[in-house]
Amino acid sequence: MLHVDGLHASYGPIEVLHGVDFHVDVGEVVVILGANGAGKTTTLRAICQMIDTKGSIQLGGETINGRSTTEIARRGVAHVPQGRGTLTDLSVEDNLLAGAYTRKDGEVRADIDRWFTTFPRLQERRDQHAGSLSGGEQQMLAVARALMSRPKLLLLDEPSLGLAPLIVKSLFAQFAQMNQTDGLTILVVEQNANIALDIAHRAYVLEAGQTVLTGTADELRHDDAVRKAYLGY
Amino acid sequence: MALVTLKQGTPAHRAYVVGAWALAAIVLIYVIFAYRWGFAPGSIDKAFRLTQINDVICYAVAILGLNLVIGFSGQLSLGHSAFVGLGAYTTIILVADHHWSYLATVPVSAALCFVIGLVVGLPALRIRGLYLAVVTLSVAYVFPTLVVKYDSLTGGPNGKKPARDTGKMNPPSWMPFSNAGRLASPLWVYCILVVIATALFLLVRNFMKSRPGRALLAVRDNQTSAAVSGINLPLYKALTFGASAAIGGIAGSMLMINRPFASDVQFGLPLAIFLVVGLVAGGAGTISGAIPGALIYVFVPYFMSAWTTDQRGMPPGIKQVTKPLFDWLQGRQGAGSIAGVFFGVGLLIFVFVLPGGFIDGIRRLRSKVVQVIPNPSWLRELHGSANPPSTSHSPSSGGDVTQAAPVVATVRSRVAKPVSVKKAINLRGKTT
Amino acid sequence: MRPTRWKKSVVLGVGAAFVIASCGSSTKAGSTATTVAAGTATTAGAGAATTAAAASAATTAGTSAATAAGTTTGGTTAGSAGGATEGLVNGVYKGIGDFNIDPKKCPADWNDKQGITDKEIDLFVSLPKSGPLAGFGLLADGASSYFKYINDNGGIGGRNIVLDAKDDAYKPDQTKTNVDEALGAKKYAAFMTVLGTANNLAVWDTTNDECMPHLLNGTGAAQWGDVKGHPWTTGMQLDYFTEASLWAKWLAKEHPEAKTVAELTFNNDFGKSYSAGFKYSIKGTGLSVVHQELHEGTAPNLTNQFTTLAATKADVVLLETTGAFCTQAMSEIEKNTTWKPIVIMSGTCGSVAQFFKPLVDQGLTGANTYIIQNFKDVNDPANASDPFIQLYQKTLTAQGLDPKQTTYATGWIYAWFMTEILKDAAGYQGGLTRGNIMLAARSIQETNPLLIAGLTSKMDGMKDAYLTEGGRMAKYTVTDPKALGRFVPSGDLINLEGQLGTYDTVKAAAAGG
Amino acid sequence: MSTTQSVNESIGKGYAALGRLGQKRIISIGALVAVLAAFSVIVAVQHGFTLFLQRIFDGLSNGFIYAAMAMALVLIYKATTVVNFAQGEMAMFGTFIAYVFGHSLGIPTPLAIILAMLASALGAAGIERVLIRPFDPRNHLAVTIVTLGLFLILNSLAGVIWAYDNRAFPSPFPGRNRSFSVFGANLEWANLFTWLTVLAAVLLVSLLLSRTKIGLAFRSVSNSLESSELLGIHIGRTLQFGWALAAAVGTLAGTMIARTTLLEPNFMGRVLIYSFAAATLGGLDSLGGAVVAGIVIGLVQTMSGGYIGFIGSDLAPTVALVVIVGVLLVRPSGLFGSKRVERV
Repeated sequence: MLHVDGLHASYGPIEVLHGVDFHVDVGEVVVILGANGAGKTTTLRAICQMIDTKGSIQLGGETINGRSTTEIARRGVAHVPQGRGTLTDLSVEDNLLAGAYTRKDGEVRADIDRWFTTFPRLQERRDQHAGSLSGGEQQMLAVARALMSRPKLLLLDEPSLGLAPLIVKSLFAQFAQMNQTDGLTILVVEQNANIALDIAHRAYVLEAGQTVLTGTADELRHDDAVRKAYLGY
Repeated sequence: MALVTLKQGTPAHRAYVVGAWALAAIVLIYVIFAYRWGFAPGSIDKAFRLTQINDVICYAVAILGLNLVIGFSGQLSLGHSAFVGLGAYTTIILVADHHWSYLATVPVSAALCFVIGLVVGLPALRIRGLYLAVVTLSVAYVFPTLVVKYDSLTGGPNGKKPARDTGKMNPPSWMPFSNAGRLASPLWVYCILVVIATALFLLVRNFMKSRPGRALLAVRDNQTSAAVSGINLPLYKALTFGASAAIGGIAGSMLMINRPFASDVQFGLPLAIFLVVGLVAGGAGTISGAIPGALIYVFVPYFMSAWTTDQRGMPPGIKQVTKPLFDWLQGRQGAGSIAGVFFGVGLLIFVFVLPGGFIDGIRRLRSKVVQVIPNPSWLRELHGSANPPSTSHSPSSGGDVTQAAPVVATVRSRVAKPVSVKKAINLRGKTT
Repeated sequence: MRPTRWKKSVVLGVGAAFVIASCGSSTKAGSTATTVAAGTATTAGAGAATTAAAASAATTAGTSAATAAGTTTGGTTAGSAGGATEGLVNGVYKGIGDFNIDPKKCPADWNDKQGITDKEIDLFVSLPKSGPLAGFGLLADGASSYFKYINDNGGIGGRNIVLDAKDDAYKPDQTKTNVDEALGAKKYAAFMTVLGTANNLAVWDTTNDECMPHLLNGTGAAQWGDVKGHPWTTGMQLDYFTEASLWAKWLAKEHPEAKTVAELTFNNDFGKSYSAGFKYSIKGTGLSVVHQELHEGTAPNLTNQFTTLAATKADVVLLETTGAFCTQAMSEIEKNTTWKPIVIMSGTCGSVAQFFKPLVDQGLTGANTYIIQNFKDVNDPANASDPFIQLYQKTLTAQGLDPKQTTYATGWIYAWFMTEILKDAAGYQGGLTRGNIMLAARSIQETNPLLIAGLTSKMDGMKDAYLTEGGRMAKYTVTDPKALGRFVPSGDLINLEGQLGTYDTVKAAAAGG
Repeated sequence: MSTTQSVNESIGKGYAALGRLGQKRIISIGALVAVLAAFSVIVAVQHGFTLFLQRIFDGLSNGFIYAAMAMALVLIYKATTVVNFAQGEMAMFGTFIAYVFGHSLGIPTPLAIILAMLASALGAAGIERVLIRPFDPRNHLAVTIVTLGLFLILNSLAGVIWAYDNRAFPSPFPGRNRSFSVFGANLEWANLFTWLTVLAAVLLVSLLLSRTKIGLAFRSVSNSLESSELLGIHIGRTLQFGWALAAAVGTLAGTMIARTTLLEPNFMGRVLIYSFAAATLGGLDSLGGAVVAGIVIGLVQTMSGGYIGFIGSDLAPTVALVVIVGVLLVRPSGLFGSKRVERV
């Protein structure tokens, strides 16, 4: 579904990615691990063409370099950015409606109800400004909003950041379930390797703007270097 | 690629810098002697043109002051016309009513504007962005109404000027142009203004390199991180506003030295807006940008207006192309306004062609000829040599590129493509 | 070319000796004489070779060269000017009414013939051609239109009058810039009709220091009668102070029942001059000002002001304002159902097309508004048979301009005065020089053909420094509320010609009030 | 759903809305209202009730005028997050277009106004496409300069085309120049209709923004450019919609304003500063806030100028601006603004 080959990306004159290669197949959960500043977020931003890139990014066999972020979103890539990117001035419900902006079918209401069932907290606060939600609620909202577009590929940028362990756990359980029941393809970047590898099929390690390691979740879990650096044992 | 590459700190680079300064000095001095030496491009040996050049110097200082607030601390102020006006009225009132000498009023203007600037800058501590813009816009709007309201002091809408025989600045007899007739006074004013302006430009330049100056830039680039890093944000913001207002006030005094007449409409909203235009056209955040900005402010509308009233002075070519337009304009009531249309269109073209301002354009042009490779002192200390490191990005570039300690350094150094763990283990097996 | 002329003049004029003698002299007197002599000598040289008209000028010039040199030969009536006694006599310009100009007080490089050649007389005006008051810019076009008519009919002794107009957007500092540039260009004989009180005040010190005739200012401030302090500056309009005095006189005579007066005053010199004039003139009458509302030029409308004014229930309201505010004020008064005062408005809002037309478009009329008139309305059918107005209509149409645009007519009024000044000056001792232009401007004795019958426009040197000092109250009368009305005279003509004197007397009067 | 249920729900929504307004905000508004009420009682007793009521009408009339334009400013702020210096001149141009439609082509005034609103919406959409979209919306300084350039061009062009004579803009409302008396105070029908028009416009625009898809996109973009891009919202087209809407509202405002100020190329300049102030006082991103603030400014001007001797009509506008600065010092995001930090 997504093939990234020799990806270079820069913020202005400063190059941050110096050749990132990976791919995500349909129905997979792929995790990209990496330390602070390894370029994980930049990789996701590069996929969505939010920064200048070189190298090839193919989505469903089509090169998407140089296309606008909007267009990539319209091709079924839903990106939950770091810091969640909720529309703080809009109500929870409006956030979900905005998530379904690209859809033209008549099932938007049904989907909203579905996510309200999944995240009952959101239903309780449907008329509140998204900005007044707690961090966990915002993360739920961000995910639900991303899913409102019925994406083909969900990009998650550090969904565990700043959340209580219990919430992180239930959130990742949700991801796993969506992958299993809906066949949703997910690319997640995480520092919390433990929980990410739990739900991932495959994983990549990113360092200083380059992909340096890849393997199945199990293989990486047992790699010494990965263990030391990311799993903490 | 540049024709010449200069390394910072080398004698060649030093010569280049000194040469550039010398050239600027020669141009400044040439203006004084142009009337004698016969070669006077742009009629710079005429009294009127000299007065205009003096205007440029004054407005350059005003833009420099505005730049402190907009360009360096990132707050949008639209009220600087009021400070320029306050400085101007301070000078003209002290000169006309209390018989001060012009130069003695300059520190008074600066001090007064600094205090008022602090007061106006106080809201800037709480109010940001557009809100601040509207607050300062109100200041710009209110100033002329106050001038009118207190007309016994300011002369009101009729303007204020010194008594007839005290209005002129005459050079001391030892100046080489003291007997240049009608040119003597504008040339003397020119000398005074150049000295004040140079001092202010150097002051601001050195200030920006100082610790508080860098703190200011930090405020512009990221308020939160600046605050976290222990910079006293409110103090710096208020002081910047005050200093910027003081420089604006000095610019006002300078305007009065050059043309001793102040009226309310001179220091209203249009000036506030055009100072911002001049700032952006010159290049926000650059010290030297104030000069092209002021040149644009003084000369572009002047020639636009002059050519609109009289097409004889127009450059050939443009004259033929615009003839139908001017034929159509003949006898129309608002025909003179076409100059405004031209100026607006020119501004748009400018933003599209030189979005970074004039100075940015010059720099880009210059980079095709001369390239200066930075060689800051901390790098020299780091490497113990005068040579910059060869890495493509420097460690100063911020959070996103801060390199993590290499975890799988061996692998990284050998493979370009990511390898599967299995392969990596194999590789490792071979190497170990 | 030039050196031969110089040689000739050295031979011809005794003054030339003076030239050489004074070259080394550093005294002001010497250098002034130099300029005058040199200037006239140049003309003499050129004139000798050209037309008869120029030749006669040369004779005059020769005479003045001689007088400048201090000789007694030539006599005062030797010129071809038809026995005029005014002009350059013994190095001093002597005009009527004790008005004299000593060129020694002018700058060293002052040139009496600047902007005056055998072919051309160059004049300069700075006025708004852009910005809110750009409409007034047409005044220069109107003046140029009259000059074109004069030029087509022989000009001033063969010289064409050329008026250069520059835009100042009505900003005094821009006016000053324009005037500085024009002075520096050294090509203009005189400035005329610079518009706006503040604009003229910004430059009049400079024009007077430079001995630049600065004539027929386009504003009614009383200052232009300051013949002592600013001899080189003259006005044209009925000044606002006097206009307000006429209001008071008219009210006292025609409406003795009116007691209380409320003022709407533009918060500037313009508005305050009216107010001062009115308050000065109601002393001793039964009238009293009960309230004054000021407004700024930036006010969106006058609703608040009129609520306050209406609350005074005054018998009379004075609209001491101008421009759009006149229209807005009339509209506020007309829409008020309970307050019906006598409305007197500034004469600057006398143009029916400009200020009453918008009222008609709004379904109002502006009826019963009083203003002081002193010039004829070129669009009034009652004036259709007036020969000068017929000439105006014909000439403008021929030139492709719209005669309905009253600002052109105003331009004609100014240009007519300017032309008469130039004609008079050409007849003085010394011929057409800038000094004589100034003398002529201070001693106009003709009456403008567009003045209302019975009024006069006269100046008398040091005694009378105001050109127009009278007017007649007129009432805006509407017959069809959907169409424009016209001003109908109401009450007697009031002519204060010669009574006002100079700015000194006005100042004393205002201070006394 | 039964009626009681729906009533209960809307009451609940009302409470929720109050809750969103925040306690502090309620207190500050309450304090403001209390001060104004005290002032009103004193002056009404001192100078008579009729005059007081008349001043209320005057203040409202000016206030609604400021509010009308403030609405357009709020819209353009939401769309661009810059000071659009050209906003007033766009409204002026639109008003002239309405004038030409009505006066030269003989189209009835209300229809002429609607046509002009459409025309200016189209024009603004074109301006957005050609002059604004090439710039990154985050490059505020460049966009600001473009709007300055537009300001100069539109203002001068109108001067060249239509000259500077004052023209009367006909009232689009029935019963022109007629008024009715309320306890002795005059209220012009046209003013009453203007208030209603402005209120209707606020309602319509609010509905457009809250109930339509493009409205949702607009709110989303004005909240966060980046998130909106990620949601597949066309930023350019949405901003274009914002420009068009702001221009249409501006033209409507212009036609309401021109009725009282007369029409000439600079007429918006006499109102714009107060509209700016109203928009800021209201919080820059709140339509309702802009209207309330506009009315507050109108009333402050009328009351301070009319009743406080040393201020007088000439200094009243200035007082209004001083009040705004004061309010901003206490509440840096205005009365109804969301506390969003933005940079210019």
